[in-house]
Amino acid sequence: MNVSTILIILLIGAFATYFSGDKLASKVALLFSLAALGCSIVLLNNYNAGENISVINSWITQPKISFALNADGLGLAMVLLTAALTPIIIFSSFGNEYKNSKNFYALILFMSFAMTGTFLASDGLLYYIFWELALIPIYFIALIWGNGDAEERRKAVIKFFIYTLAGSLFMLTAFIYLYQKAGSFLIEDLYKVNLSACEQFWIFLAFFLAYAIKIPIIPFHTWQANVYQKAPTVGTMLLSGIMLKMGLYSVLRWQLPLAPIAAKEYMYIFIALGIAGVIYGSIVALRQKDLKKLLAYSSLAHVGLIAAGSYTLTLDGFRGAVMQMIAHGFVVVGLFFAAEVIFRRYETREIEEMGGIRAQSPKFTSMFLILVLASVALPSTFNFVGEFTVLYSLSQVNIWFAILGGTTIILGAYYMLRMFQHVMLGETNSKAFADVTLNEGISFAVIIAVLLFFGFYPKPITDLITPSLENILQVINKN
Amino acid sequence: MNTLIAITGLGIFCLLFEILNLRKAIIPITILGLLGVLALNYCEFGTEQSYYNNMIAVSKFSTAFSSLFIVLTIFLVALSHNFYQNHPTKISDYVAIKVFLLAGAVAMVSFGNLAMFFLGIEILSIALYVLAASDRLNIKSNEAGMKYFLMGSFASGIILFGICLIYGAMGTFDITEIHESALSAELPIWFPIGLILMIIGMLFKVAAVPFHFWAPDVYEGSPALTTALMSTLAKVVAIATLFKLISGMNVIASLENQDLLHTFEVIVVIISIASMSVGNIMALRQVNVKRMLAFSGISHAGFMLMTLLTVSASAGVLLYYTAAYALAGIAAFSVILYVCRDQDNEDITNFHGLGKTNPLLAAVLTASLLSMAGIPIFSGFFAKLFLFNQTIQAGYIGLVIVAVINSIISVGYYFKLIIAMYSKEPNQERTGRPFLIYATAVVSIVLNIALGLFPSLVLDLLK
Amino acid sequence: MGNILNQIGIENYIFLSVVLFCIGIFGVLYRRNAIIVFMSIEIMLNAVNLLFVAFSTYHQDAQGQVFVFFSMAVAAAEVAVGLAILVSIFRNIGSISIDNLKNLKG
Amino acid sequence: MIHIPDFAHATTIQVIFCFLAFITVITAFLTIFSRNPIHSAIYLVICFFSIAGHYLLLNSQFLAVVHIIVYSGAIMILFLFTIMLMNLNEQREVHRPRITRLGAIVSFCLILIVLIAIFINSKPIVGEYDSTGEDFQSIKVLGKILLDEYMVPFEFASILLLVAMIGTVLLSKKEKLNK
Amino acid sequence: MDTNLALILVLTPLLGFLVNVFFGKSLGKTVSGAIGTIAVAISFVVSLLLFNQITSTGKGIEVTLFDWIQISNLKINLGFLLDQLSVLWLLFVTGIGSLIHLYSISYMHDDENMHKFFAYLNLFVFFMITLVIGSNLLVLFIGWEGVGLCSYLLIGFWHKNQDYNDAAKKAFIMNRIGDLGLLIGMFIIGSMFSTLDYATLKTAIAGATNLNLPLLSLAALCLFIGACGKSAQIPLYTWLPDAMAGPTPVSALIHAATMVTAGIFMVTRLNFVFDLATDVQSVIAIIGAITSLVAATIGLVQTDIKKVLAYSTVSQLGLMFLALGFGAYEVAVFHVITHAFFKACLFLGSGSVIHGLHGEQDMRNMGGLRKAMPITFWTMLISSLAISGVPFFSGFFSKDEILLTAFHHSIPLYVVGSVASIMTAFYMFRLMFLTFFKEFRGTEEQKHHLHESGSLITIPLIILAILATFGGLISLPGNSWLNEYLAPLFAKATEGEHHLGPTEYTLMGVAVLGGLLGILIAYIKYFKQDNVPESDENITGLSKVLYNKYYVDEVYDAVFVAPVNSLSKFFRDYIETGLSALVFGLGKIANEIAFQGKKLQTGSIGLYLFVFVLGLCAIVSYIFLAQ
Repeated sequence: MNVSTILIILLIGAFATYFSGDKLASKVALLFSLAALGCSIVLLNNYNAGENISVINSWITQPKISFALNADGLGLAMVLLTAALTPIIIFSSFGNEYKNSKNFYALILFMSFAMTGTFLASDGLLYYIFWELALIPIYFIALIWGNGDAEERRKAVIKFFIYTLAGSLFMLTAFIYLYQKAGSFLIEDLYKVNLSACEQFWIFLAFFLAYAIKIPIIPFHTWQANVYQKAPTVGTMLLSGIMLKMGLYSVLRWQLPLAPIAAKEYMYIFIALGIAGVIYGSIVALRQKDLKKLLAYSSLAHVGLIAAGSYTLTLDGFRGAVMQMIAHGFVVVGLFFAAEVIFRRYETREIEEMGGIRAQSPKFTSMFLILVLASVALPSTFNFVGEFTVLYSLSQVNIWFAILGGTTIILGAYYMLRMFQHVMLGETNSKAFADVTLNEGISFAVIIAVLLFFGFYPKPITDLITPSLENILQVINKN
Repeated sequence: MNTLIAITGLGIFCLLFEILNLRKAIIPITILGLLGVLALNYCEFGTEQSYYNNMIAVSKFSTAFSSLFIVLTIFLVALSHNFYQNHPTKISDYVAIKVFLLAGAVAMVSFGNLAMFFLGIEILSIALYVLAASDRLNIKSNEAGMKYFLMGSFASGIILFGICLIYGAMGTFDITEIHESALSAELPIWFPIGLILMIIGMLFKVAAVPFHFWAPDVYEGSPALTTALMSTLAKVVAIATLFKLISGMNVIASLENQDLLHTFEVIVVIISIASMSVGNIMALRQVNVKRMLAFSGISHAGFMLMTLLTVSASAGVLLYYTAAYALAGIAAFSVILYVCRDQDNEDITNFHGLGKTNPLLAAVLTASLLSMAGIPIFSGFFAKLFLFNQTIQAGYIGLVIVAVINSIISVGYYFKLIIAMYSKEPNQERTGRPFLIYATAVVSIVLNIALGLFPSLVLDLLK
Repeated sequence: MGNILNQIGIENYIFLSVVLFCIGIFGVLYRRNAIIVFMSIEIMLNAVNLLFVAFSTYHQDAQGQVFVFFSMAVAAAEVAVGLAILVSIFRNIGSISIDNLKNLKG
Repeated sequence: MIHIPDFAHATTIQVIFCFLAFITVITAFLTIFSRNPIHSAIYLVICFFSIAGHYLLLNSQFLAVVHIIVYSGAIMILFLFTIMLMNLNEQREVHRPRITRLGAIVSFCLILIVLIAIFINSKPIVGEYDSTGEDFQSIKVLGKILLDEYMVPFEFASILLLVAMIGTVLLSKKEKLNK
Repeated sequence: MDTNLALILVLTPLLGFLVNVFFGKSLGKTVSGAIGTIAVAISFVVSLLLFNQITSTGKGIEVTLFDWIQISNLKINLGFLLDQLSVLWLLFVTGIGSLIHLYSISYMHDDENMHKFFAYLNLFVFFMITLVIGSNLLVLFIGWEGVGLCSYLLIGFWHKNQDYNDAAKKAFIMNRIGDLGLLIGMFIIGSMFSTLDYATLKTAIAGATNLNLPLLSLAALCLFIGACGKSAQIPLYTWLPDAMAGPTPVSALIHAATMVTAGIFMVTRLNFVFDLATDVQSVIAIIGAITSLVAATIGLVQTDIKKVLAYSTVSQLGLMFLALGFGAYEVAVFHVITHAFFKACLFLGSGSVIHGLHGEQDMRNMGGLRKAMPITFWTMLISSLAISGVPFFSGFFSKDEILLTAFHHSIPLYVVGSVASIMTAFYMFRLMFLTFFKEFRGTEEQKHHLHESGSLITIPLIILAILATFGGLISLPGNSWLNEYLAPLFAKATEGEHHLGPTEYTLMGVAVLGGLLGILIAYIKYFKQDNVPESDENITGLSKVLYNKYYVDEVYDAVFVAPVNSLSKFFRDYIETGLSALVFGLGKIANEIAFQGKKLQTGSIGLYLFVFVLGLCAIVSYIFLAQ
C-alpha cells in the first residue's frame, strides 16, 4: 500500500459519486472521503513504522517527467488535513439541497483528489498538474452553485481563475527553466541544481507570484473576498480550508529550497509583506458587512502570518507555519460552516440583519464562540500553538516583526469579537433560530475536538513534521 | 506513397458511389476506407523511402503527420453526415473534395519535390475555396469564399515566386538536392529570398500576423464544417508543411551560412509574439464563436511558430501540439455544429444553458476549451509545456514569458463560453442526439485526454 | 547555338519578372472589380512563369519548364473555381465589386 | 548592377527583348487601368502574347504554344464569357476611394523598390552563361521529363483539376430542394 | 501523589464547568450552583493540603505532565509549580472563590442562565489556578488568556444588552494589548535564556555572566505591559470600570480579588528578572503611583456604587505596583491578600445592596439602608475601614508598608501614594454615607421591598469581613510571617523588612491621620451637610472632568479606535476597490485594445492585402536590406 491509494480512492469516489445519481451522491461522496481518511491514517501508521510508502514511476521520457509521489511528514500532515476536512465539508453540506448534486459532490471529491496530489507530488510537473487541476472543480463549484448576483459572480469567479492561473503559469515557466538545469523534474534533482543569485531571484519571484496569489498575500488578494462571498459555502471551505494551504505548503516545499539564496536575500521583504497582510486584513475585516467577506479577510490576515513564518527560514517558523496551517484549516472551515448555519435559518449573510441569536441557540453559540476564540488563537487551542511558534520565530528574526505581527492578537480579537457581538448577541432576534441539528453539531464537534486536542497535545504533529522540515532547512542551508 | 494513392482512389470511389446511387453508403465506406488508409499508413511508419524519383519521400515525419491528417479527416467526414443532411445530392461531392483535400495534405508533408508541394498546397487551397463558398445561396459564405480565394491565390503567387527563385538558385526542385547544396558558399541571394517568400506564403496559410486578416472573416462566413476543417486540418497541414520546408531544405544552416539566421529568428519571434497577442486580444471581444476560434487559431499559430526556432529538435513537439490542438478543435466544433445547426449565426448566446440541456456536449466543449487554454491533463497543457521547454532550452525565455502571458489572456475568452454554457439559462430547445456528432465529440476529446495522460506515445514518435 | 542569356542577362529577366509581378500585386490592390483582380493574379503567375523559363535556360534544365505546365494547370483551376465563386456572388448580390464584400468584419 | 543595354550596339535579340518587355509591362498596366473590363481582357491577351514572345525568344517554342493555348485560348475565353455573362461595362465599376488608390500605389512602389533593391544588392552573375549545347527543351525532352520523372506530379495535377471541376460544379449546381 | 493532587486541584473546577455546561440546564439551578461551589471548595481543600505540605517541607512541588510546544531552542512543558507563592495565591483564589460561589447561588437565583454562570465561574477558577500554578510562562499564559476569556464571558453575561457586550469586548481587547506585551517579553526571555521555565530561568539568570541588560530590561518592560493590561494600570486601565457591567459576584471575584492581581503575581513570580531591570522598576513605581492617584480622583465623584469600587480597585492595584516598583514584592503580595478580602467583601456588599434594590446601582438613589440591611452595612463598614487604613484593620498594615517602602525610596511617590490613600478614605466613606445613612432616596416601590439578603449572601460577607479585619496579622510590622514564608522566592534580600524606628512610627501616624482626614471630610460633606451628588447634567468644572474620567475613554476612542475604524472604511472603500480595479483594469485594457482592434478588421480585402504586402516588404527588407 502506498500513497497513490488515497488518490485512487478519491478519484474512483469522484466517478462513483457521479454515477450514483443525485439522491445517493452525498452519501457516496462521504463514504469515499471517509475511506480516504481511513487510508491516510493507515498510511500514517505505516510511515511511522518506517515503511516506504512513496511511489515513483517514469511517465514521460522526454522531457523526463515521473509519476512520483513522496510522502514525508510534511506531505502526510497536509494530506491528513485534506483527508480530514473533506468528509467534514461534505458532511456539513448535508443540510443543503444542491441541484445536480452528483456533479457537485463529484467535483468536491475531484478537488480533494487534486489537492491531495499536490501535497504528495514530488515531481515538479506532476505537482504543477495537480495544482492546476485543483483549480477547475472550484471554478465550477463557485460558478454553478454559488450565490449572489449571477453577473457579479461570473466576474468574481473568472477573475479568480485567471488570476490564479496567471500566477501558476509563471511558476510553470520557472519549473521549465529549472528543468533545463537539472534535466529532471524530480524534486531531489531540482534541489541539487546550483543557480546563480540572479537566476534564483527570478525563480523565486515566479514562484512567489503563483503562491502570493493563491495564499493570498497582499496586494494579490483582491480575488479572495469576492470569491469567498460568492462561492457556495462548501466551496469557500474547500478554498480557505485546504486550497490556501496548497500555496503555503508549496512555499515550504518548493519555493524556499529551490531558491535559497534569493530566499535569504529578500527574506525581510517577504516577511514584511506577510505581516502587512496581517495588519491590512485585520483592519479591512473590521468594517465588513458581509459575514463571509469578513471571514475572508480574517483568513487573509492569518495566512499572512503563516507566510511570514515560512519566510523566516527557521525551523520554528516552518513548524509554526505548518501547525498554523492545519489549525487555520479547521477553524476556518468551522467558521464558514457557522456562517452557513446562520444562512440556512436567516437566508442572509449581512451582519446587520443578524443578532440576538444567542438566546435562542445556546449550543450553536457555544460552538461558534469556541471557533471564534480558536481563530483569535486563545491558548489551549491549536491555533495558539501555531501562532505562538510563528511569532516566536519572527521575534528571532527581528523583534519588530513579532510586535507588528503580534497585533493580530489584538486586531483579530477586535474584529472577531465585534462580529460575534453583532451576529450572535444583543436583543433576541424576532426571527426564530433553531438550534443546531445533530448533523451540524457533529461537524462542529469534530472540528472543535481536533482543535482542543492538538491545542494541548501538539506533539504528534510536531513529531510528524519536524524531520521533513529539517530536511528542507538543510537543503536551504546547503551552501 | 501508398497512402497517397489509396486516398486518391478513395476519393474517386466516393464519386463513383454517387453514380452507382449508393449515396447512403458514402460516409460509412469513406470512414472505413480512411481507417484502412490509416492502417496502411501505419504500416509505412518507420520506413525511410522515396518514390518516383524522390517525388514522394516517406519518412517518420510524413507518416506521423499523415496519420494525424487522416484521423482528422475521419472526424470531419463523420460530422458531414449531419451537416449535409439537407443537401443529399451533393454529399458525394463534399466528401470527395474532403478526401482529395486530404490527398493534397498528405502530399504536402511527404513531398520530395517542390512540384508536389506546390500541387499539394493548391489542391488543398482550391478545395478550401470551394468548401468555403459551398453554401452558395448564403452571401456570407460567398464572401468568405471570395475573400479566401483572392487572398489565397495571391499567397499562392508569392509561394510560386519563391519556388521560382529557389529553382533559379539551385537549378532543381528536388528537396534532397536542395538540402545538400543549401550549404554551398556559391549560392546566389535568390535562394534566401525565395525561401523567405515561400515562408511568407505559408505564414499566410497558417494565418500568422500580419497575414492573418482573412482568417476571422473566412472562418465566420464559411459553413461551420468548413470552418472546422480550416481551423483544424488546414492549419495543422500548413504549419507542418512550413516546418517540413524549413527542415527539409536545410534553411537554418543555410541562413546561418549567410549570416541571416539571427534576423530570421528575430522575425520568427516577432511574428510568433504578434500572432499570439493579436489572436488572443482580438478574440476577447468576439461574440461569434467561430470568429473567436479563428482568433484563437491565430494565437495557436503563434505558439506553433515557436517550434521554428528549434527546428532540429522540435518535430515531435510540433506533432504533439498540432494533434492536441486539432483534436480539441474537432471536439469543440462538433459541439458548435450541434448547437448551431438550426441557427443562422454562431453567437455565444446560442450556447446559453448547454450545460443543462446537453451536459455531455457541454462537458466536451469545456474540456476542449480547457485543452486549448492549456489546463493540465488535457493534452493542450502538455503541448504548451513541451513547447515552452523546447523554447527555453533554446534560450528564448522572453518569448516564453510572452507566451505565458498570452495563455493567461486566452483563458478570458475560452471561459466566456464556458460561463455561457453553465451559468446562463437555456434559451432554446435542443432536441435530437445525433449519434455521429456525439461520437465524434466524445472520441476526439477522449483521444485528447489520452494524449495528455500518455504524451510519450506521440512525442517520442519522431525521435 | 549560344545561350541567349549571354545577350540579355538573367538579371534583366528577373527585373522584368519582378516588375510584372509587382504590377500584378498593384492590380490586385488597385482594382475593385473582381474580374480585373483575377486578371492581375494571372499577371503575377505569368511573371513567375516567365522567370521559370528564364531560369530554365539559365540552368539549361527542362524542369523549370515542366513546372510551368503545373503552374498553368493551377492557374486554370484557380480561375475556374474563382469564376464559379464570382458567378454565385453575382447571382446573389448583383455586383462583382469586392468592396461590396464587407459583411464579415470586426 | 543593372546592366544598361547599350542601345547603339544592341543586338537584335536585345532589341526584341526590350520591345517585348515594353509591350508586356505596358499592356499589363493597361489591363489594370482600363475602365472597361473587355478592354482589360484584350490588353491581357496582348500581354500574354508578348510573354509567349519571350518564351520564343528563350527558344522554348512548345511552351510558348501551350501558353497561348492555355492562357489566351482557355483562361481568357473563360474571362470573357464571364464578363459577357454578367454584362459588365464601365458603369458597373464603383468609384474607388482615393485612400485605396493611394494605398495601392504606395504598396506597389514599396514592394517594387524593395525587391529591385534586393536583387541589385545581390552579387551579379559574372562570366559566361554556359551552354551545354544539349537539347533540353524540345518537346521530346519535355515529354520525357514530364511523363517520366514528373509522372507523379503530372498525375497529381489531374486531381487538382478534378477537384476544381467538382468544385465548380458544386458551386453552380442547382439542388432539387424537395427530394 | 503530588501529580494527582495537582490534577485534582486543577481539574475539579474544569469538571464542574463541564458538568454545568452539558447538564446544568437539566440539573436545576440549585444543584448546578452547588456543583460549582463544591468543585471550587474541593480545590480549596486541596490547596490547604498543599499549603500544609509546603509549610512543613519548605520546598516547592514541581509537576510535569507532558511536552507541550517544541521550539528549536526551548522546550515547553505542560507542568505545574506549586511553591510558596502559588499556594498562597491558590488559597485566596479558591477560598474567596468558594465564598463567592456560595454567594452567587443566592444572588443569581433569578437568572435563567444560572447554570451557565456557574459554568463560567468554574472555568474561571480553572484558568486562574492554571495561571497561578503553571511552571512556566506559557502555562501562565494559558491561564492568563483563559481568565481574560472568562472575564469576557461574565462581563457580557447579560448578553442581550449590547452595552454590556461592548464592555466585555473592551475588556478582552485591552487585555489582549497587554498580552501582546507579555508575549513579546516571553519571546525575548526565551531567546535570551532558551527557557520559559521559572526555575530554570532563575538559575540561568543567577548563573549568567554577561547579561544583555538592556534587552532584559526591554523584556521586563514588555512583561510589565502585560501586567498593565491584566491589572488595569495606566494606560490600559479603562476596561476595569466598564467591566462592572457583569454580575456583582463576578466583579468581586474577577475584577477585585483574583484576576486583576495576576499582573502582580506575574511580576512577583519573575522578581529575579525585574530586580535586574532597575529602570523598569522605576517605571513600574511611577505608573503605579500615577494610576493610584488618577483612579482615586476619578473615584471621588462617581455615583455608581460599583464604579466607585472599581476605581478604588484600580487605585489599590496602583499602590501594589508602587510597591513592586521598589522591589518590595512581599509588601505587594501582602496588600493583594488584604485587598482581596476587603474588596471582595465590599463588592459582595454592594451586590447585596443592588440585589436588595433590584438592580439599582446609582448611589444618588440610595441612602438609609443601614437599618434595612444591617449585616451588609456592618461588613461593608469594616471593609471600608480596612481599605481606608484605619489602624488594626488589615488594610492598615499592608497600605502602611507600601507607603513606608515608598518613603524610603522616593518622597514624591510617597506623597502621591499618601494623597491617593486619603482620597480612598474619602470616597469609601462617601459611598458608605450615601448608601447607608440618611433617608432612602429611591422609589417607593424599592423602599417597600427593602430587605436584608439571605444567609447565602450574608455568610460570605461575614467571613470576608472577619478576614478583612484580621488579615493583617499575617504580616505584622517587625514580625512578618508572610515575609518569612515568601523569603525563598526572592533573589534579593527582602525589602519589606523595615526596622521600626521613629520615622516609621511617624509615617504610620501620618497615614492614619490622613485616612481619618478623608473620612472626616466625607462625613462633613455627605453626612453633616447632607450633600447628594448632582445629577449628570448639572455637574460642572473639575468634577465634570473627573466624573467623565478625564475623558480618557473619549481620547482613546478618538486616538485609537476611530482612526482604526476609519482606516478600515478607507481600506474597504478605496484601497480594496482600487486594487480590484487595478486587476480588472488589466482586463479592461485588453478589452479596449480588442475593441479598437476590431475596427482594424474592416472586412475590406484591399486593406488586408495592403497589410499583407506591407508585412512582406517589412520582413524582406529587414532580412535583406537592414544589414
